[in-house]
Amino acid sequence: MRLLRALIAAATALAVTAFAAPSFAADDPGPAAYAKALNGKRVMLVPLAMGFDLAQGWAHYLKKEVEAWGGTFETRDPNWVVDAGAQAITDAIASDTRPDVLIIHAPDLNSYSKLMKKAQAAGTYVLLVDNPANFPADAFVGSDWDKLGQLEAEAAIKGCGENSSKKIGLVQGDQANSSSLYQYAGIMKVLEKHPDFQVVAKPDSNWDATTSRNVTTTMLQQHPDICSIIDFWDGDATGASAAIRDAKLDGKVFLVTTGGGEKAADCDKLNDGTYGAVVMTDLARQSGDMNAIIKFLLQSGQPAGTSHTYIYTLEKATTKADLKPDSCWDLKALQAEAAAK
Amino acid sequence: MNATGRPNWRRLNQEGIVFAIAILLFAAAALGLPGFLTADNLVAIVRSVSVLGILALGMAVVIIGRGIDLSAVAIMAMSVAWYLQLLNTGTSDGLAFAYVIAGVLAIGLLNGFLVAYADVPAIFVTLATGSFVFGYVRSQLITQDAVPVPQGHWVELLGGVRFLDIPIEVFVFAGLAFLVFLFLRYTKWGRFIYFAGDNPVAARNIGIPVRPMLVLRYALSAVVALIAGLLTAASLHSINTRVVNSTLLYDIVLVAVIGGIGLSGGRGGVRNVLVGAALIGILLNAMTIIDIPLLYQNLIKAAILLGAIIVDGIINPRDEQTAQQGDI
Amino acid sequence: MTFRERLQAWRYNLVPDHLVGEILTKRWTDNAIPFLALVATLGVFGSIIPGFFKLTSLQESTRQLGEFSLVVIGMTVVMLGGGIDLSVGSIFALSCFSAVYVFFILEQSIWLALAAALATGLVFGAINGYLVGYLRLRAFLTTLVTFIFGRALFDILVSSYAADIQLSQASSEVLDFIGDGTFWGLSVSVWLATILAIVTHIALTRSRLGWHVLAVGGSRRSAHNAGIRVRRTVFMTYVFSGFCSSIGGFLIACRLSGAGPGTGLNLEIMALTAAVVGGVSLGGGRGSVVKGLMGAIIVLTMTNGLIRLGYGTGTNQMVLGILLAVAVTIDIRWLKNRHKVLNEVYVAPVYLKMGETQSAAPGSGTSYELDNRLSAADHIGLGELEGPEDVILDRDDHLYCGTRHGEIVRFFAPDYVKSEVFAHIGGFPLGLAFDKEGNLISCVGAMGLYSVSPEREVKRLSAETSRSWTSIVDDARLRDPNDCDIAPDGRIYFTDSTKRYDAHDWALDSIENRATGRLLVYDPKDGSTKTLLDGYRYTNGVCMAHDGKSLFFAESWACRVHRYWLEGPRAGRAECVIRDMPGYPDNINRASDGNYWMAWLGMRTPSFDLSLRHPDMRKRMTRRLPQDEWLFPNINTGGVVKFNEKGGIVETLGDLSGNAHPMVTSMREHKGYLFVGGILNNRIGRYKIAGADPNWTGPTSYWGAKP
Amino acid sequence: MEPIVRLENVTKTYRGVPAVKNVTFDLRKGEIHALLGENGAGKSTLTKIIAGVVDASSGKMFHKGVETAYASPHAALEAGIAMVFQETSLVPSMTVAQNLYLGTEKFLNRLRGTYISAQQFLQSLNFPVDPSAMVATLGAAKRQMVEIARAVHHNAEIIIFDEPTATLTPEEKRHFFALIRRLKARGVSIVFISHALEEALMIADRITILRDGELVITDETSAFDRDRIVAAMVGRSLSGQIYRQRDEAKLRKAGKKVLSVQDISMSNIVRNNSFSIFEGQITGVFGLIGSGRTETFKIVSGIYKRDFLRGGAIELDDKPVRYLVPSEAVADGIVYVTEDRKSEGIFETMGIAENLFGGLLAAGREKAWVINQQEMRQLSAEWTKTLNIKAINDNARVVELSGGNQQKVVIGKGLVQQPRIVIFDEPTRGVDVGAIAEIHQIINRLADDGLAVVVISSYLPEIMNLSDRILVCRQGRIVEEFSPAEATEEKIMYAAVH
Repeated sequence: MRLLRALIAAATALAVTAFAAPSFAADDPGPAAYAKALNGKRVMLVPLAMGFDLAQGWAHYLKKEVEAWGGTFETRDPNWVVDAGAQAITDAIASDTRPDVLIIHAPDLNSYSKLMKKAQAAGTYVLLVDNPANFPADAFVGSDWDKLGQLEAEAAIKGCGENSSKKIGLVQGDQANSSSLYQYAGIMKVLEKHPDFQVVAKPDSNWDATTSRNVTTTMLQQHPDICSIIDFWDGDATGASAAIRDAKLDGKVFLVTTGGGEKAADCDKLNDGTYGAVVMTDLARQSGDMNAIIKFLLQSGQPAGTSHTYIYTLEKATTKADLKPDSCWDLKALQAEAAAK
Repeated sequence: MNATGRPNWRRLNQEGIVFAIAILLFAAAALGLPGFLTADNLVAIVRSVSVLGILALGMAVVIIGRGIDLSAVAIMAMSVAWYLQLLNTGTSDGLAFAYVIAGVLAIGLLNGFLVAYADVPAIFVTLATGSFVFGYVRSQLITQDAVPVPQGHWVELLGGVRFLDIPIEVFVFAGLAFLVFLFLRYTKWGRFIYFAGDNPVAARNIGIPVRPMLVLRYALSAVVALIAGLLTAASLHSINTRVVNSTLLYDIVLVAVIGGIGLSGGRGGVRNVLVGAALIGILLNAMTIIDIPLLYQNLIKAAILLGAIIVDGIINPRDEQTAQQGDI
Repeated sequence: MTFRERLQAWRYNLVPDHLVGEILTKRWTDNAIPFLALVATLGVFGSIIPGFFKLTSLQESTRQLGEFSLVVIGMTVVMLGGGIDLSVGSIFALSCFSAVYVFFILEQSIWLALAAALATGLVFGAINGYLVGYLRLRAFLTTLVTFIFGRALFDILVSSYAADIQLSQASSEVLDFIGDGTFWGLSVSVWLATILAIVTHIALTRSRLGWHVLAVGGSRRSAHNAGIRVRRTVFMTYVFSGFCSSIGGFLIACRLSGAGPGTGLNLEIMALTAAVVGGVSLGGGRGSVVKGLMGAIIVLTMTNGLIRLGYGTGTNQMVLGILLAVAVTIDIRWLKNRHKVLNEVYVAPVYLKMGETQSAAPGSGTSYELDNRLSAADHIGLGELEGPEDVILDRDDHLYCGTRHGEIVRFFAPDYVKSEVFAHIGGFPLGLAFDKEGNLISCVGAMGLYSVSPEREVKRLSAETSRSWTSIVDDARLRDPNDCDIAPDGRIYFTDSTKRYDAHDWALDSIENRATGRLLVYDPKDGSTKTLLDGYRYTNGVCMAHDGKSLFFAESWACRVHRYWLEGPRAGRAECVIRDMPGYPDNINRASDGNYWMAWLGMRTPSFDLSLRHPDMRKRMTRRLPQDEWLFPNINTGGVVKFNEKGGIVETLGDLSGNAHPMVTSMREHKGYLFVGGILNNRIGRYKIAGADPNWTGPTSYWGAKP
Repeated sequence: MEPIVRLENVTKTYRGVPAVKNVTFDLRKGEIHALLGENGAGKSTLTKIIAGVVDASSGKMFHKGVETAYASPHAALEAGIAMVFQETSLVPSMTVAQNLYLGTEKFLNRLRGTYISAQQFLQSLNFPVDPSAMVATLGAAKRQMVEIARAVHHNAEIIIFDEPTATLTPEEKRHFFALIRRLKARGVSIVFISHALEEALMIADRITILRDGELVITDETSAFDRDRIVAAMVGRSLSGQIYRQRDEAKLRKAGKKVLSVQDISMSNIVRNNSFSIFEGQITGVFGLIGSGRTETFKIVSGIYKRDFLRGGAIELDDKPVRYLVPSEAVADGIVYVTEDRKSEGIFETMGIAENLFGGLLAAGREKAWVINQQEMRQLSAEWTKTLNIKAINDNARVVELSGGNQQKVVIGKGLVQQPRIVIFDEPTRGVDVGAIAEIHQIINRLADDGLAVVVISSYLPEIMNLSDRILVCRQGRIVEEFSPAEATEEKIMYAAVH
């Protein structure tokens, strides 16, 4: 049986080389160059942590693509500890298996700048994802947080409507993270254009749901007539929503937040009215951008640190009204897909 | 007041000082802040510290028995996360709950066993088990930092339960506080905790089952942590395991210790936890109303707490002759 | 020898059981468990991660280790002083910020940045120290609050200045070197951590400051009573911790060229974990810098290793938790039981088959046959004296002896009725000898070699010899100096009976019967002490031969006498001259007729000889029976033996009545009399020797006639 | 003769309670001055004032004629005053050598060098202590030696010994007395606080007696005898009342054999120990510290575990028992009253009532789960009366009581458990003379009531006075049994030492 199969395979191969190869191979050098440039290259993703939806989504799409073109894909999980992340990057650069592309999800504007410079010096392309940093990476792929803030503010204004109290509350993340600072700036830009709207309180949640709930509760007590709250991340917006629920203001306060567009985290919540609007990241497209720029960089032959490309993902505020079945991606499905392999 | 009619400052211990500060703050906020002295806000204050308070109750029981439980937060978050994960993957509710209760008890018993029978200091044991619980559940049992509560599950409904317009956490906190009070004050085993905390060797010698008691305390603390976790999940409709890396653990110890429960054991009770929780609750609420950014809140909180312990240090000085060894 | 007995001989003589006990007495065995954990961790990760041990990889990956170790050293010192410092992370972060602020925003030199970082750490540490040390607040609570305070301050500062720092154009080669460079293959942070660790280790174990810290941590009240300034010491530990953390903060500022909200986050719990894994005890007193460092390496290797291996969130906490629990549990059980184990295993008897001997029983007709002559001796100092081990007479015929109370008593000639305490030395003054200048040289049991001048001035000559590097116990310290004699050139030859037991535990040495006795020489010219011979079973009496070219020394538990050649063709070698005596030899002294007197402190018994062939039985005996029921050498009967240069037995004297001199440890001939001492006796005997030279004295024999 | 130290009208109050009242005391150069008095008479406080450990509330202190007040032990030490404390003041986690030099060490020390010089120094006092051993591993006697050596090492002109001989064996005591005679010969002034009157009479040049913080009398030793000292200490004549020889007729006969112990062993502390205990009489157990007497009875009462293999057998009422925890022994009616009140007897943050009630709760006879405060108060009132416990007020915490009353609380805590066998370990250590008599009465009453009573003591007169039979413990075993009628102190001591 086995012998037979081998014979057939050999015959087929012979036939292909004999007839097919000469006719096409000379025509298109693309696939060969592509394979040559990419084969065996290493790509490493260092997010803030692997434990949240976006990171897992990115990892899923990147892995799929990188392994398809014969590269190696790895992740490092610093679990929100900046020091551990820094060490992971340091180790990666110094190790025998130095990655050719390093995708970094920066915790703040500064911390990794020097390491990224080192990585580029060692010949590794550095790709920043989602969080901006004060560093000219080879490419940045992710949200324009300022724009994102504007979208949120617009959604909140729309959610409040014309006949409302026009009071808006913010639940910020913290005062250090760029995603929080830029969001705030964006929101304020829009609100300047609408002077009738005012921000009545802007506490920080420190990205923690319980804190978010506590500050929102107090906010609602002081200003029960708030028409909309913008919480800076869906990770802690559950707290704000709980506070709204507690205050029996469900439906009266329009909660706007932003998130990675995961089904359980965002679409389901939009669906059940927990959130009024969510500015969602289109994960598949963002990951696609990343894959494209990785492939570009690896083939470009340019030294690391030459180009400074910015690729902002197109985003929009989604409400229950414009929810479609494919508005969100499903982490469970991705995991199931990965498990099936 | 003593016989000469002068106020006896020596009587003013840390609990008294913290209580006085809490009252002062309360009075100041009531006068100066609009909307502070409303029924809703007062309820909100209590509720904001109820989970913290519940955890501190468990911690207090352990500390009174001359121990400490650094695994409380890990148990709180991870047990509930596992529970919700089991539910989300389709395990039946009863079975899932049975698993989780068994797991929680197992960790509590492990803590107790290592402290009681292997004579390993509590701080090491619970540091280790806390780390293990987080690590094991996070890496083996759940896939994401945050686990949502399934739609319509009783935990979600629990979060909406109101009685006299007061949320359920407040009742649970009050109820648990009362139960722990009764337990510590009026039951045999409760008294045993004080004996064991005051002088473990003497307690053993007069025939108190010191070691089983130790195991009991850690098991109790673990179960209390589970209750706190369920309440957290109930109000947020999900549980985020990142809380393990936060400073919540420090806050728990702080609430217990700032209220006057000595880390060297044998002293304090539920009242101290309530005083500590009151101070923290009032402080945070007032600062949020004033809309002080979180960064500055921590600074102010720390300054006030530091003031309280310094005043206590000055009024009740300890010297080399009276200091207990290992009383850190 | 039966096969079983041969097996026993091999088992007990070839297997070095005693090493187990000796190793356990060492303080460094405290580190055993953390060290094993360290080796295991490095081994596992080194073999799993390719290139883990590669130099370039290590250079980079150990930078963080250097910073972290600094923090752990500080934490360790605070913990040793009985406190805890939860604010290290905040100090670390604030120092990092100070450096960054000074360098990037104020654009000052890197050294000023370093100064700023150090100042921050010292001030913060001083605040902690003041609160905990001088105001005596509880460390845990206080540093917890200052930790929150410091963190809040740092967050505010970082968020206010983050943008400005990035805009700064400041740069410096020094900064890049500290952050990225290496010096002799290692990064600056590793060098700093190493130097600080060594300095701290030496300070803790050997310096005043370190002792004070350990004392305060071990027992506050005792330290106070001992006159230590407790508050200041506690204060200093926190300042030191602040100092260490600030260096760490400065280094990370250089490495990352910036400060972010994540700087130093959770560092306190990491540092605490590291110290605990290493085995530094909370509440003070126990631990060392080495332990802290081992903990630091284990913790970091593991966390980073697991991240490098791509394991997800949680795995490293899980593994760390397991390691922490296991390591600490084993460590604590180990420390708790170490002394029990030590008690069980320290005594490790060996096998010895004593040679056939001739009987000393009266009427046996052998040359060793004991008689009753000594019972006729006159007594000196009866009832006043306790334990005159050795006796000696000076040129003026005064009689000297040592006592159990560490005194040297002098009896006045001619009747030896009046006495006085000549000198107090302490210990057990055993062997005595006069040197040329008339100083009384004494081998003091448990102390060393002492000299007492005629003016009663006590001087220590020697208490240590060179250490032999193959020995596990520190054998430089003399434990049981026993007898001495002086060569014509003034060198003092003396014995140290055992390396394993203190003088008062001589019975244990006899039961163990291990050959650890030494012959040493003290050279008065340069004050040095050297070991000449080693490996005898309880070296005891020493006597210079009449010609001064060789000396005799006794090996008590083997019942042998050896001759050691000082000069001539066999110089430096020893030969056995008398073997298999029926008694245990003690001191040896010259006789007027050119022969030598030797004391028997006890007689061999068949039962003890048999027990020497059963080491297992002796071992069990020491564990299971109370000490007063142990079988050990019979010291109830003894005698005096005279032998000649060749080792031939000339005559034997004894006290069969058992009333006057049942056991004899020393004897001196002086002007026709034999003065007899015994360590368990309450008198000195004076026995008229028939036919002895009535003018012969020891000092004359050694140093010639009176000048 | 000009005194080297003179205290004039010194008073020291602790929280309003005077510990030393208006005392004028002087110490001459080169004398041995014994300071006697009951517990709480103010001896330690008085000497601590001299040594700078506590400062006087009022009064003056002159050192060599100059008025001074030392602010810390350190300052006193620099001025040449050293003190050996009653509670050991060594650091357990450090070596003997380090402890010896603590406070006077050089800036940098060579380790072997310190070991050698420490060894030389200790041995020069004939204290056989291994200088490289950790203090934590030493027994009480050796710790005491290190403590003494440390004081001597400072070369102080004045050395204060607070109960230095309590833990020493007779041989060690002789070395110690030889030492202080040598010190005296060197011109060192010595203050010697002791409980053992005989020692004071034997060694001291002068004796001062304190009572209730006041100085009763100071005189040459020759002016005292035992009775006069006791009378001065207690304020009334007690001689013969506490310690007297028992005569045969008054001895209690042995009742039923309740406890029989055969060949119990624990490590190398208790070795093959066998004895029996009978109802209705007091069995006195004499032994020096370290003889295994305490450990033996801690095994009996379940506090320690005997060796698992070849550990021997214990039979209670002819039934073999092996207790893993004390609560099992308590349930069987065996109660152990500890010798170490502070660290294993009392609950110091609690009051008398709670301490006593703790005993009742722990006995397990109380089936109810709920605490009855009423019952607690009743119990407390009843036992406070029975045992004559005196406290300043009802809420007084136990630490605030005197040694005697603390001891009564510890005893009461055991007696509420309704035991059948009561083991008293050093029942009157650190207890004032007045309370000793009361405690002895309590013990006698128990035996009269038919309980099996064991009294462990290293104070011979106490053993002689209380016991109906005397067991002597040495090297981990009971080696002799005496009847008090025929025993003499010499015989007992001989059995305990040889």
